[in-house]
Amino acid sequence: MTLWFVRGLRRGVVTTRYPARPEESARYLPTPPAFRPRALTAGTADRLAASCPSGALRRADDVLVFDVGRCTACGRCAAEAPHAVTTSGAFELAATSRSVLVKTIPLRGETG
Amino acid sequence: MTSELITAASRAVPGGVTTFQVASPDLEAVVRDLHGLRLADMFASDGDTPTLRLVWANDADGPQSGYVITETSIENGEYPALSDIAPAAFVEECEIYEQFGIRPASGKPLNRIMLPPHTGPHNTGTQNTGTQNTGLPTLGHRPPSEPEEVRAPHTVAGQAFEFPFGPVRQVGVESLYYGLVTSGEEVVDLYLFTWHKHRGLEWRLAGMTPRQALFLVERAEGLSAVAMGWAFAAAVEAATGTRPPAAAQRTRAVALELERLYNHAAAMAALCQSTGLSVGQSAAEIALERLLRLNARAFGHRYLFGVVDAGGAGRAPDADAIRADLPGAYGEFRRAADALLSTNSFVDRLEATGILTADQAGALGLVGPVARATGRLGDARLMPDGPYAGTGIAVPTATAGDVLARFTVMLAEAAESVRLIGDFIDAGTVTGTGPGTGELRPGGGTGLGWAESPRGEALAWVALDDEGRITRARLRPASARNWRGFDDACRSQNVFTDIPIIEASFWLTAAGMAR
Amino acid sequence: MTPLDLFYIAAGAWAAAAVAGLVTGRTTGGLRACCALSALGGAAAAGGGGWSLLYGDTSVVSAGAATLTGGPLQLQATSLAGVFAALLGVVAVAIACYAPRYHAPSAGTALYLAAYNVALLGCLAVLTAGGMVTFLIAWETMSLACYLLILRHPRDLAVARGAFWFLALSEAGFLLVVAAFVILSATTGFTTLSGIAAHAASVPGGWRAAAFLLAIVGFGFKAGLVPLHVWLPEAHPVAPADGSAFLSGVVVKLGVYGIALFAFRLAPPLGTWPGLVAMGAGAVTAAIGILYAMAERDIKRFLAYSTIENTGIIVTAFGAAMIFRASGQSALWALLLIAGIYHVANHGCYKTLLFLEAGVTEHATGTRDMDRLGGLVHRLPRSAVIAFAGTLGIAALPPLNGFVSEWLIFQGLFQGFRTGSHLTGILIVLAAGTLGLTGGLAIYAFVRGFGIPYLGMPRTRQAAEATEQGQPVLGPGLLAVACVALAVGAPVMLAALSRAARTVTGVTLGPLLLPGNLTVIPAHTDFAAFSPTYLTVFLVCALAVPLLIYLAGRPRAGTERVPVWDGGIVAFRPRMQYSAMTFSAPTRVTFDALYRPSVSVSRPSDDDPAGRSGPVHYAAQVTPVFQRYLYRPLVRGLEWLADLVRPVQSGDVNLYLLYVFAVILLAYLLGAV
Amino acid sequence: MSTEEELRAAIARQFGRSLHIRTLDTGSCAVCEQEIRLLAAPHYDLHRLGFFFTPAPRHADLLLVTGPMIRAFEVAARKTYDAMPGPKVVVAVGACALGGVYPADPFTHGTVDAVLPVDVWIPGCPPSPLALLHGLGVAVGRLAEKVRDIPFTAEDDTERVRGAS
Repeated sequence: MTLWFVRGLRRGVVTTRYPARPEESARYLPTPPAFRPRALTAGTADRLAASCPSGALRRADDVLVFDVGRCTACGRCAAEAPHAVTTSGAFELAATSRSVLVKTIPLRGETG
Repeated sequence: MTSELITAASRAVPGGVTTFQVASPDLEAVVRDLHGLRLADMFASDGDTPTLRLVWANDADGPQSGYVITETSIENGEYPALSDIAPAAFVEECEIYEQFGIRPASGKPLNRIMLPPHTGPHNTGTQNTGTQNTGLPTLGHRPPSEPEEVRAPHTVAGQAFEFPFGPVRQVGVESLYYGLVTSGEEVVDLYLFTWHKHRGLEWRLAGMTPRQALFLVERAEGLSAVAMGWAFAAAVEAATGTRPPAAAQRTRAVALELERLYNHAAAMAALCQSTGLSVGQSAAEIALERLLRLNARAFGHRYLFGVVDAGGAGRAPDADAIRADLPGAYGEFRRAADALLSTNSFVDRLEATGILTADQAGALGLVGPVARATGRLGDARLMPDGPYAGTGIAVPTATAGDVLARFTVMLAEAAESVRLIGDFIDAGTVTGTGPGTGELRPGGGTGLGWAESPRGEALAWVALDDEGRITRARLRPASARNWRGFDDACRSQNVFTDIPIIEASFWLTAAGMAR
Repeated sequence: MTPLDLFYIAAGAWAAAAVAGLVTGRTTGGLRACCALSALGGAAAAGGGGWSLLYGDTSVVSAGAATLTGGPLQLQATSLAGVFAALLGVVAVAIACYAPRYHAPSAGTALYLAAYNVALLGCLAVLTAGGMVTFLIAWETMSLACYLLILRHPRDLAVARGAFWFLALSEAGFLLVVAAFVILSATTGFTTLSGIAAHAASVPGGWRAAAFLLAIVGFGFKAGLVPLHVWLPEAHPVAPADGSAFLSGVVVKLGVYGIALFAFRLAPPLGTWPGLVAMGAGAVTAAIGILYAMAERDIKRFLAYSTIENTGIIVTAFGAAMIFRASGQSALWALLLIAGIYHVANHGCYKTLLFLEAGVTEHATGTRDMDRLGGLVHRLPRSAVIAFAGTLGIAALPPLNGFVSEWLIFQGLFQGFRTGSHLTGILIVLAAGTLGLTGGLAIYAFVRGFGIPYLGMPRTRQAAEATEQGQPVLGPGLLAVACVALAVGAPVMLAALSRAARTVTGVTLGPLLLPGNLTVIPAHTDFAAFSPTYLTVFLVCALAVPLLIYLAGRPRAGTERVPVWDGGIVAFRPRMQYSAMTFSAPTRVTFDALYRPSVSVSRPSDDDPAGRSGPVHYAAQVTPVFQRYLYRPLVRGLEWLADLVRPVQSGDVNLYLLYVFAVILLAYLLGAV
Repeated sequence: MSTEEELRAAIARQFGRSLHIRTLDTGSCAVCEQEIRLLAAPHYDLHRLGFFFTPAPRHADLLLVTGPMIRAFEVAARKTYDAMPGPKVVVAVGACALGGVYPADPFTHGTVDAVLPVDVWIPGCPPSPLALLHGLGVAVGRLAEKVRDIPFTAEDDTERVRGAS
């Protein structure tokens, strides 16, 4: 056991300070997409919705409804329309009510 | 006929797969002759007459390695009892009966594998009634079964009693039911139910496009997402005749080896936990976390979801990140392993625990480190026509067949993985999008795909219709194979406290078994 | 008016009951009448026994007409036999209350009841025999009657075998007993027991020791001393419940009585070593008895082995008493004698009770196999309560009676150092240690013996559908009351016993044992003391305290009832609870040298992976070592011998005439010499 | 303040300092379990925050539920929840549990809240240990819930979009 004791001392502390301090490694976590309303047209929205494997995206006539809860951050929407989609970088997504997780994104893109 | 099969089995084939039509009557003879090979999988697909497919693997380190598929169409709902010749077939016989209602000719009672006894408010992990009152869809015809025909795997008779364990077990592990049959002192028998986790994946995949399917296939067994996804993608590519670009293949390989690394680190942590060595667990978990962060940095996902894409690679590795972080992360792994191997109290618990013999492993068709620890050479990376072809990969094996042997095999594999990752990165990989990703060629067909997951060979078989939609997909993660060796390993000693250690050394998932 | 008169009444009642049973046993009314008579006899016998404790020994009276031997019966009521007689009476009453509901009226029942009452008569005669011939006749009568009552269903091979084991061993024992008596009467020249007792001191010690050894072996066959015990586990299960209750409750005790008779009345003064022999035999018997009980699934075999254990405890006490007597520690001698006799009474009560309840269980469920029972406490609540009382008693847990007698025995043994000799002291303490092990195992065994059949879930449909309708309760209930009385009334009982023991020991232990205020002291005030009565009262109160707290606190504490956490399976299955054999597995493994367990695990096929198709059958059998390695060779040898002498038996009349001639000639020659 | 806020305040009072966690797998792919195990690993060490894992629901205050709630597992899930003493918090973990992977069909309920009363939802496939830590903090009312104010629109878009709630 002394072996482990010495190992531990030499290893030092690796524990994160989160939530007191921000955690550096969070930068690399996959995060849900963020959308550029100006780049979103109805057609784009439909393509995004079709590309989403988890049904997190759907278009209700003039808005894109984004259910963060169902999003798996797979990045397929970003691959589908890189100009309209980037990553939000938000990983603190816990919600105390389900409806909070459903976002509506306006479609501001110039159609046609 | 059969002699032809043997020659085919021992001949290098482009693509590594040879398929034969076998008439139902002489299936038994064929199975006898192919018994030298490993029965890798067995499944049925529905049609006007259901078709039974047996996948045989020729485990060899050389050009003659490959797979042989025999196709047999079942007319009268019965086929020769294969599990009497090849015991490895038993689980699949049961599964096929549940799903298609066709059964081996011998009236031997079959177990319940996938479908729960019955859904609804009174479902239990242990009681048993016929399949016909599970309100669940099946892949083929509902079996015409009376309740007593599909029976609970074990009923305890005589003076032993069953120690019920699960399905809700200790913290942070999957739901799984053990029936530990004991006489009070010795482990008479041990069996498990996984139907609490059956998500009907093969049923869901029917009608999907390969890309949609991949999303679920990766989640069949999340801890081997890359391997399962790659096997499935390879099957689709074989079905459509797509040749994925070599760079994409290397990307997959890098992800696969990273997956192997973090799984072996997790297995090491689990071994320490099961032996009560918290300090070792912490050391292993430090390595594990660093490997997962490496995954996130390199591929954008801690568990490498979405790396494999049908026809190519969905994500590209950040080669610089890997070059930067892999040595450090693997250093943690290596140091923890060395410290463990020099901790006698730990090694003693592993030695001569949960022994499996090579014969058992062969009879049960076990794969992966579990089989290699018994001295069997079986590794899907040795199969032809992969990115590993030129790498001169070394497959470590051991002979003891106990937990320690599995552990040492895992450590050796980890070292080999690091070397391979280096080679592949230097050879060059590709980004997820743009040229070189590879696109799926249109059209249909059937194909077999494989990849060596951390737990062992993962297999997938798909049949696509002309629009390229899936008509039948068969997923066989390594977990679906290796659980069947678990009770034999547990019965090899009669110490209850060894069972968690053995489970950790198998490092399987209930999700993969249940799908 | 002496206790004998009460015994005459009892004898008359039982004789009448025997006849009545034979004649009217086919009808329910007749059955009732017979049992009523039997109960009356029991009451009289109990009264007589109790009285003779205080009365002392009566003079030997000759009663009855000429017997086979030409002489009249010689009868005497002694204090030593008093306890046994009282026990006989109580058991007889309890069984009489039990039998009418247990037996269906039939021809077989009629025969059975006749045999049973004759057996009662025989037992009474044994206990009141004043002469050796009378004793032997009574003993043989009892044995044969018992053989008949075991043979209730003679067509059944198992029954026949069990009965034959009993008969063979008791006959073997009988011969040795005869030899023992002959030695003493020949050397003393007396045939009355009192005469022998009075003049035994003049006989050379070797003869007396020989007589004692013959007696302990001879009576040991009846009492069930290892390795002479094999008939108990064979005969008890096959006899009717009340029959086996009678065997364990009384007949076995008569063997103990015989040993006591020789040890304390006829053979003494004896040296130390016969006492050591007796003590050793007792300790070994106790340990082996309980160990085999642990491995039994059949309730009645289990109880039979437990009877062997208790015999061992009693004989250990007697042996120690002999040692103390030889070393002049008369107080401890009297103490252990009393304690042993007390244990006789206790064991007679709760073992009878447990056998009767075993009969109830068998009637209600149709099986005696613990692993096919379970949950009976919900189906047979009254029986469960009664059986629990008996279990507490036999497990020697306070506040019941078993505790008192075993406490006294232990206290006596722990004072082995007072013998003066180190060796004997150590040996006595060793015996105490063995009894300690036995006591611990006994608790373990009876947790199992009560828990497996009565608690948990029913393991079979029969167990689930068991009903208490029409099951006898009064008889066992009576015995449960007796058990409690023997615990609470311990001081009274001990006072009576110490007075009775005076007739044998000559010391008045009363003040030493009972300094008043219901406290018991094991003969030496500096050693230990306790009060069974106060203990009982205290324990009952202590039990009441949490109950009161609960009742007081219940309204305020808001309780939420949720099912037991079971890991998420919907329902426990009966197969998920400890079975009798798995519960005792640790013992089986620890003592496998003694058990020689044979384990068999059978699967439909050993190469079906991921679950054998079909049930996995596990069975563990325990080899009855003595039957196999001692008796089987013995029987073989006898058969071989028989083959040798067969030619003599040719069937030729002339040859037989030649034999006669030769014998007469031999006799003349001897006479001439 | 609304009853929900009162409830949150009560939970914060009850569990603010120390809380015991029981996990429940209702059909996950084993990855969420791995992340939950890592919560106790040196890098995250949830014990420093007063959280502890307990195998017995009897001692648990909070239930971490992963997976799409397989119908065959429903009874076990209910029994686990019933076995917990009140007040208790249920946290649905991962996209499966929130309905992202499996629809409601003969095999699965699709979401956890179809069977258990969920108090906190943690998205992610899998939610990283950091996300889980944050979720646990939110569950006991120690950390503020952030997602309410995240619009999930890119920064270049000046005009903020109100959340649906």
